[in-house]
Amino acid sequence: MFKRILAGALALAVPFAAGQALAQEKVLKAVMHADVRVIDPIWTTQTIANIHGMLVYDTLFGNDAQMRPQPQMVGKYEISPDKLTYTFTLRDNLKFGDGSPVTTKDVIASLKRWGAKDGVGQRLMSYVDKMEAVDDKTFRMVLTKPYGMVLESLGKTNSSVAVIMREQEAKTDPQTQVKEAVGSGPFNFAKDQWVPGSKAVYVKNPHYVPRPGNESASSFAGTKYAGVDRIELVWISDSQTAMSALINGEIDFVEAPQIDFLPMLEKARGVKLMKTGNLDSTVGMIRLNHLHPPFNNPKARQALYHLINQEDFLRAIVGNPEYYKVCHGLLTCGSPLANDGGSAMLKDYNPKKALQLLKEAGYNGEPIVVLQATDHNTITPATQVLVQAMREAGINVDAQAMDWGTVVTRRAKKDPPAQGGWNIFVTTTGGVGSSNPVLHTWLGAACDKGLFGWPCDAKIEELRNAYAFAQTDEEKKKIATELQTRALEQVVYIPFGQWTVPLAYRADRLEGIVPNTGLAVLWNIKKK
Amino acid sequence: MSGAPGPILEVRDLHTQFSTLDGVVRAVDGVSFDVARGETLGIVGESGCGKSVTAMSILRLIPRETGRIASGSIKFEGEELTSLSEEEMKRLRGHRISMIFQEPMTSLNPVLTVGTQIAENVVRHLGVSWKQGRERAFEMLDLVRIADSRRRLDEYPHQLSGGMRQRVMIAMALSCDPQVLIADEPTTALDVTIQAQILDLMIELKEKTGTAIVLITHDLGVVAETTERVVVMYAGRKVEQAPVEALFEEPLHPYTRGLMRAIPRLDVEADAAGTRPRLQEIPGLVPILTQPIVGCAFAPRCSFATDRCRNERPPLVDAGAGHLVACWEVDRVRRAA
Amino acid sequence: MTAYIVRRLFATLPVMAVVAIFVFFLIRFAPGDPAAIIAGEDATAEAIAQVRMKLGLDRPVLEQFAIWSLQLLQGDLGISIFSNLPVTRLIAQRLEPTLALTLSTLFVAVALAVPIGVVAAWKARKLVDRLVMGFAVLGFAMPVFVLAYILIYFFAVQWRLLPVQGYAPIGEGFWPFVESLILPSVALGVTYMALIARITRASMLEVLAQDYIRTANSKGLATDRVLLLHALKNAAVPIVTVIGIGIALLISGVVITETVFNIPGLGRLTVDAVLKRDYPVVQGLILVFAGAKVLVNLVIDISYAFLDPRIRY
Amino acid sequence: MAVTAEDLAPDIRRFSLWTAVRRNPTIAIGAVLLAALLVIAIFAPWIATSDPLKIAPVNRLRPPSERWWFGTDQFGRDVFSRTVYGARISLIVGLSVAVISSVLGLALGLACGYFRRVDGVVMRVMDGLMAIPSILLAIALITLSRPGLGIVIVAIVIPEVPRIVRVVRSVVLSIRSQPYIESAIAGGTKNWKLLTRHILPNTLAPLIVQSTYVCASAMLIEASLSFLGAGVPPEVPSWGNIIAQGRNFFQIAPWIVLIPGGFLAVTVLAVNLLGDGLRDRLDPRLARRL
Repeated sequence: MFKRILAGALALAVPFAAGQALAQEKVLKAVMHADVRVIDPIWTTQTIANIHGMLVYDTLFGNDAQMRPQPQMVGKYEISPDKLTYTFTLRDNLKFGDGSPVTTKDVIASLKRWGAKDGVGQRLMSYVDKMEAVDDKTFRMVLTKPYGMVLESLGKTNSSVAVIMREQEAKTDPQTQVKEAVGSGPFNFAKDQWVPGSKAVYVKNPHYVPRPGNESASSFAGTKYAGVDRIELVWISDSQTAMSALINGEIDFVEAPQIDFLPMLEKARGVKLMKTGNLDSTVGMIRLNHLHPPFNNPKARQALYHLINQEDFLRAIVGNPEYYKVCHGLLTCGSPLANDGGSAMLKDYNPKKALQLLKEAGYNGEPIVVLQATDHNTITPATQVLVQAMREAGINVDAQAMDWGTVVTRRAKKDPPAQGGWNIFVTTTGGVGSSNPVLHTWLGAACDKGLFGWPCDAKIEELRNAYAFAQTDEEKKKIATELQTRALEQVVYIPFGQWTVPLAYRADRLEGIVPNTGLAVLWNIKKK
Repeated sequence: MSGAPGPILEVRDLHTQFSTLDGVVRAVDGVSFDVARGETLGIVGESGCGKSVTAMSILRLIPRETGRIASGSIKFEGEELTSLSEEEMKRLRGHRISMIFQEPMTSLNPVLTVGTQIAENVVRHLGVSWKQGRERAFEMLDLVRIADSRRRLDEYPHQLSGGMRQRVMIAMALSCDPQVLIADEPTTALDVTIQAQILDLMIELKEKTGTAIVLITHDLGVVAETTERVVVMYAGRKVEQAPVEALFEEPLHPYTRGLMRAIPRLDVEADAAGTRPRLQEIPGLVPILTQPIVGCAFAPRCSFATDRCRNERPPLVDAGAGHLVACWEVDRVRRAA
Repeated sequence: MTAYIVRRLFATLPVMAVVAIFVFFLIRFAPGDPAAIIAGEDATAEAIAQVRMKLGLDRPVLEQFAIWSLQLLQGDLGISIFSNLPVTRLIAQRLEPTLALTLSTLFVAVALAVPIGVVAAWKARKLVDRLVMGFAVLGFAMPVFVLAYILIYFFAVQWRLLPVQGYAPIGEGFWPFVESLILPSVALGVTYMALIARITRASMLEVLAQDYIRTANSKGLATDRVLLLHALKNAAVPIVTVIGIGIALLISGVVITETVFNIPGLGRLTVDAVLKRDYPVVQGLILVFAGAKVLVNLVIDISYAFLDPRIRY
Repeated sequence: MAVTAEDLAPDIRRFSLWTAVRRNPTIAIGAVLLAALLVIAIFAPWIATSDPLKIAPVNRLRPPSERWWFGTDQFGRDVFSRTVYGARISLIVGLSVAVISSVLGLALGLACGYFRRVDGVVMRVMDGLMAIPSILLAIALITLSRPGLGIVIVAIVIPEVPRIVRVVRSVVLSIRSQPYIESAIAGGTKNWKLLTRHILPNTLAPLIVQSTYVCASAMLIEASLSFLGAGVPPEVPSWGNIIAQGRNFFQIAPWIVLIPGGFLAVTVLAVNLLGDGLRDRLDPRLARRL
């Protein structure tokens, strides 16, 4: 056994030596909000996997900062007048990191896999009649109905981005992770240097072809290129350590500094903060399990609204009011569709009433299982505030402590809470996705097929569909208001506010950071 | 080396004290004696009487954290030892005054070879090379009649018998030709036949080298056989001093008499621990040395004691022919003989 | 001697066997179905069953144990549930920082603590001694993580003398390597130093009271020779024993130190694996750590023979 | 040296509190500190100035002041009250681990030292357990179950037991080889009588000393486990948890780490001092060795 380990250690020493030889190369050392553990951005919804994905892979379209889809891998495209047939032609000379050309076979296989796994993709695919290759570079997507959000879906910029993989990986069952991460994005994943739990390394992809014309970069749109030779995503779990390392110049970039440290970062020489976009980046959600008592009863779910004082949560998570906003709605406040349909219920903070309503809904003091993450910057304190509020109200809480990774595993269980299932977990989602009724998958109520908690309401799904086909802004707004009202009645989730975290970086070393709300992108960054 | 006549070692009014949680222990309480060149002086007394402390005081080996020489003078070849620096003292120890100890089993370092332990002394004091030191060690082992001495040099103490170890100790102590050898109970831990051999060896080597010996023992038999002059100590004080013949002919202090009566005969078997019975036959307890002793220290155990004995300390007086004794009732004691 | 070493090596086998058995069954008693964890976030029952079959989890426990042991003997520790990489690779990747940290701590702690203990014993009951003993008692009570944060705050954050976090492989240059190890080694080493200084002092005090030290002093030997050769060599066996016992302390401390200083070593791998319930990795790590500890004990045992001529084999 | 207080003055020592303290100041200091902590732990509800669990996000990260003696943490909880309640957890863990592992260790150690057949098997298992670093073993055991005070105690007990077994066993073996025990065995004295009359009393001194060290190390391990996120549930105000949750704010709110950290250090110190003192008193042979 030791021999093997020794051999492994020796093998490891080689890349170290190599690293020294290339000391002149430009290296970007960045600390993201999480560690890269899963290298398949389709298989998981984790944001970090998608940050990884956007380094390695490219997309057909990319939404810009105004959430308008712009072609990315696609050179030109045509939409038939009946809005049923989309014809896409890839840009010339697109190649994967291994040098092999990108063909429509790869594209179609990738879209199929994405469409089978991602909520937005599933919705799109439900209107797709067929996808067929015209030749190696051109393919056609034929719809059954004139679905209005084809390009927006392909260009989505939050979780489970529709990335294009090689066919051999794209053929992997969507429930199984791909084993290799080879894409046509600006960087190659250096899997041999990957130390899970410590760092993931990306090197410039020599085969990458950026969009010509030097289009200005905006969110996922525009010309993307590799600004440095090498990117190391260093994992520092302790946010204070990450901050100190940035101030000390040991790293160049911190994606999500803790808000309490922002004043110190502002003061630090060489360090700058940057807002990632116009919208608040993160939205907090308390998710209830609709499958099991007491929250299989809408009355019981609604009762919890009276327990939630958003200020308490936001203070505990964010602290500084400059960076947070109370939002009594399900569509991101500040976005065009934000409205106050059904909001009244959320504004009545009254713990006594909560317990009373809960009892009326048949709750008899059974333990409520709360999945309590212990290692998450925002979810951990939020859960603690929730548990405390529930206990104070007199609810019997069984708070089960575990790390966030385990919460992610546990929340998928549909078993009753007493048998390894759960009643409540807390999570967050991106502010960009949540501003669109269709992209906002947590708003869905597709029963078993939906996300954890499995809300089940035909009307909600109907309204989301209707939104996708709405033609005018007025119509969209009307549907959005109706949808939010219904979703709040059904309690698909309980919002507890929204906030934004600026990113921090060494302004004396880096330039050209592309802002993108919700999912940090590292292309175009140059090292001075 | 100054060839000045007179004693090689002069101890005057030595007070050595230890501080303990129960107070100050006056282990040596005003002792004086001389050692002449080439002489063998015996110091006898029960355990705890201060004889070992006296020896340690001469070499200034009293542990500094608890004990100190409170007053008095120790002159070696006319030089005052109590005022020497520690470094000067180190140059003296093992070189011009050396010492051997009671427990040959534990007095040699178990993790160093015999050769190293002898040679380091020579190297340290005579400034010779390690090779020469080793050669000297080899000679010394021969001198103390250890068979197969060449091989023994590389052996560890645990590979030697008790008698051999004491021979090694003697070899070590004499390796730099000291003027004074202090032997603290050198034979107590050995069995009877070995004891005699070691004593014979010491006397023989003394004749050869002219080293003066201070032999510290509780064993009057050993004193009688080996020494020329005897100092008897009790409770940190010298109570009697006489040439050996005079002492055995007519002991003048009641304590000395008590000791004489308790001499273990040489044919008595040693007990399990390897030591022969000590002198516990005198009734009563040794006084507590933390309390100031008024009068004669032996008074509580003395059958001759009077009120004067209990209240006034008897001075040392010359009872004739260099026979000193500290007793108010010498005359009565003499008559009782 | 060789025969003795071989014999002792064989004697470690039953210990390692016990560890292996323990580790195997420890994980079998774990709650939750490993297959479900491996299968992923929203796997179907069939998918889970498939994984279970693939991993052999559907077979009788004893058969599983036999298979696992066989793989173990071939140096195969299985595949990590979370990163899908072989456990041996994960461990190999993390070996260098941990070895560097423990060895540097070991070296620094021994190099400092032994002389400190010797001086304390030599100057027993003096100010130096009291300071040393005070340090030893405090050092033993100080939680490693509290000390680590204090060190980081002053040396890295306030005075900017040393890096806040991270590890620089020796391949990236000697000074960065040393720099990255200073604070973690100090934080990790204080408890260890306290332990060694304490035992050195106690052991030296006992030795200094021995007759042979009196003999050495009566020979007028220089103080350093008496302390460092005559006394220390005799005091060495208990000191070395404690240095060995302390290795266990170091291993436990490494888990915390690496977490605080963000060092990508086995300690952090352990914490991550345990919190993520990545059982194959946990199993592998326990085996490796136990193996290391057994090996250290062996080395210590053998070293006795060199320190004390009375010990014979 | 030839002369010591013991030789010269065997029977004049009178007992007095002051001499006892002077003779053995470590026991006194340890005992006083520990007594103070016990009082804090027992009377925590009266000493604490507010509910240790009460979240008040408005008051987060307040420095120590008249209102919050030890400041507040990132949830606005009162660090003073949490620290006071934390004494309970530490002492409960320390004491129960010490007691449980002593009892188990004693039973196993006696059995091993006394019954040859048990010895082989049990000692193999103990060697195996001892080969696993204790924190590692403890976190591995904790992950097998849901975190809770009970499981934390069990997880710390298991790696500590072998240490106690070893101590007890070695004492038993050395006593067993004494001639008077051998003759008692030959004379047909009953096993239980031998155990309770001769062997048990002799094991108590080293056992008590050892268990104080176990107690101290248990408190440190508990804190370490909490620090690593594998200890008692996060809302429980154990010192390790307070430190773990405050560590992220060390640079802006150092009191959250330093104050409970100080309490932990002092408590461990007190127990260690007590152990050292007891060892010097009860087991001089051991005292010389350590």
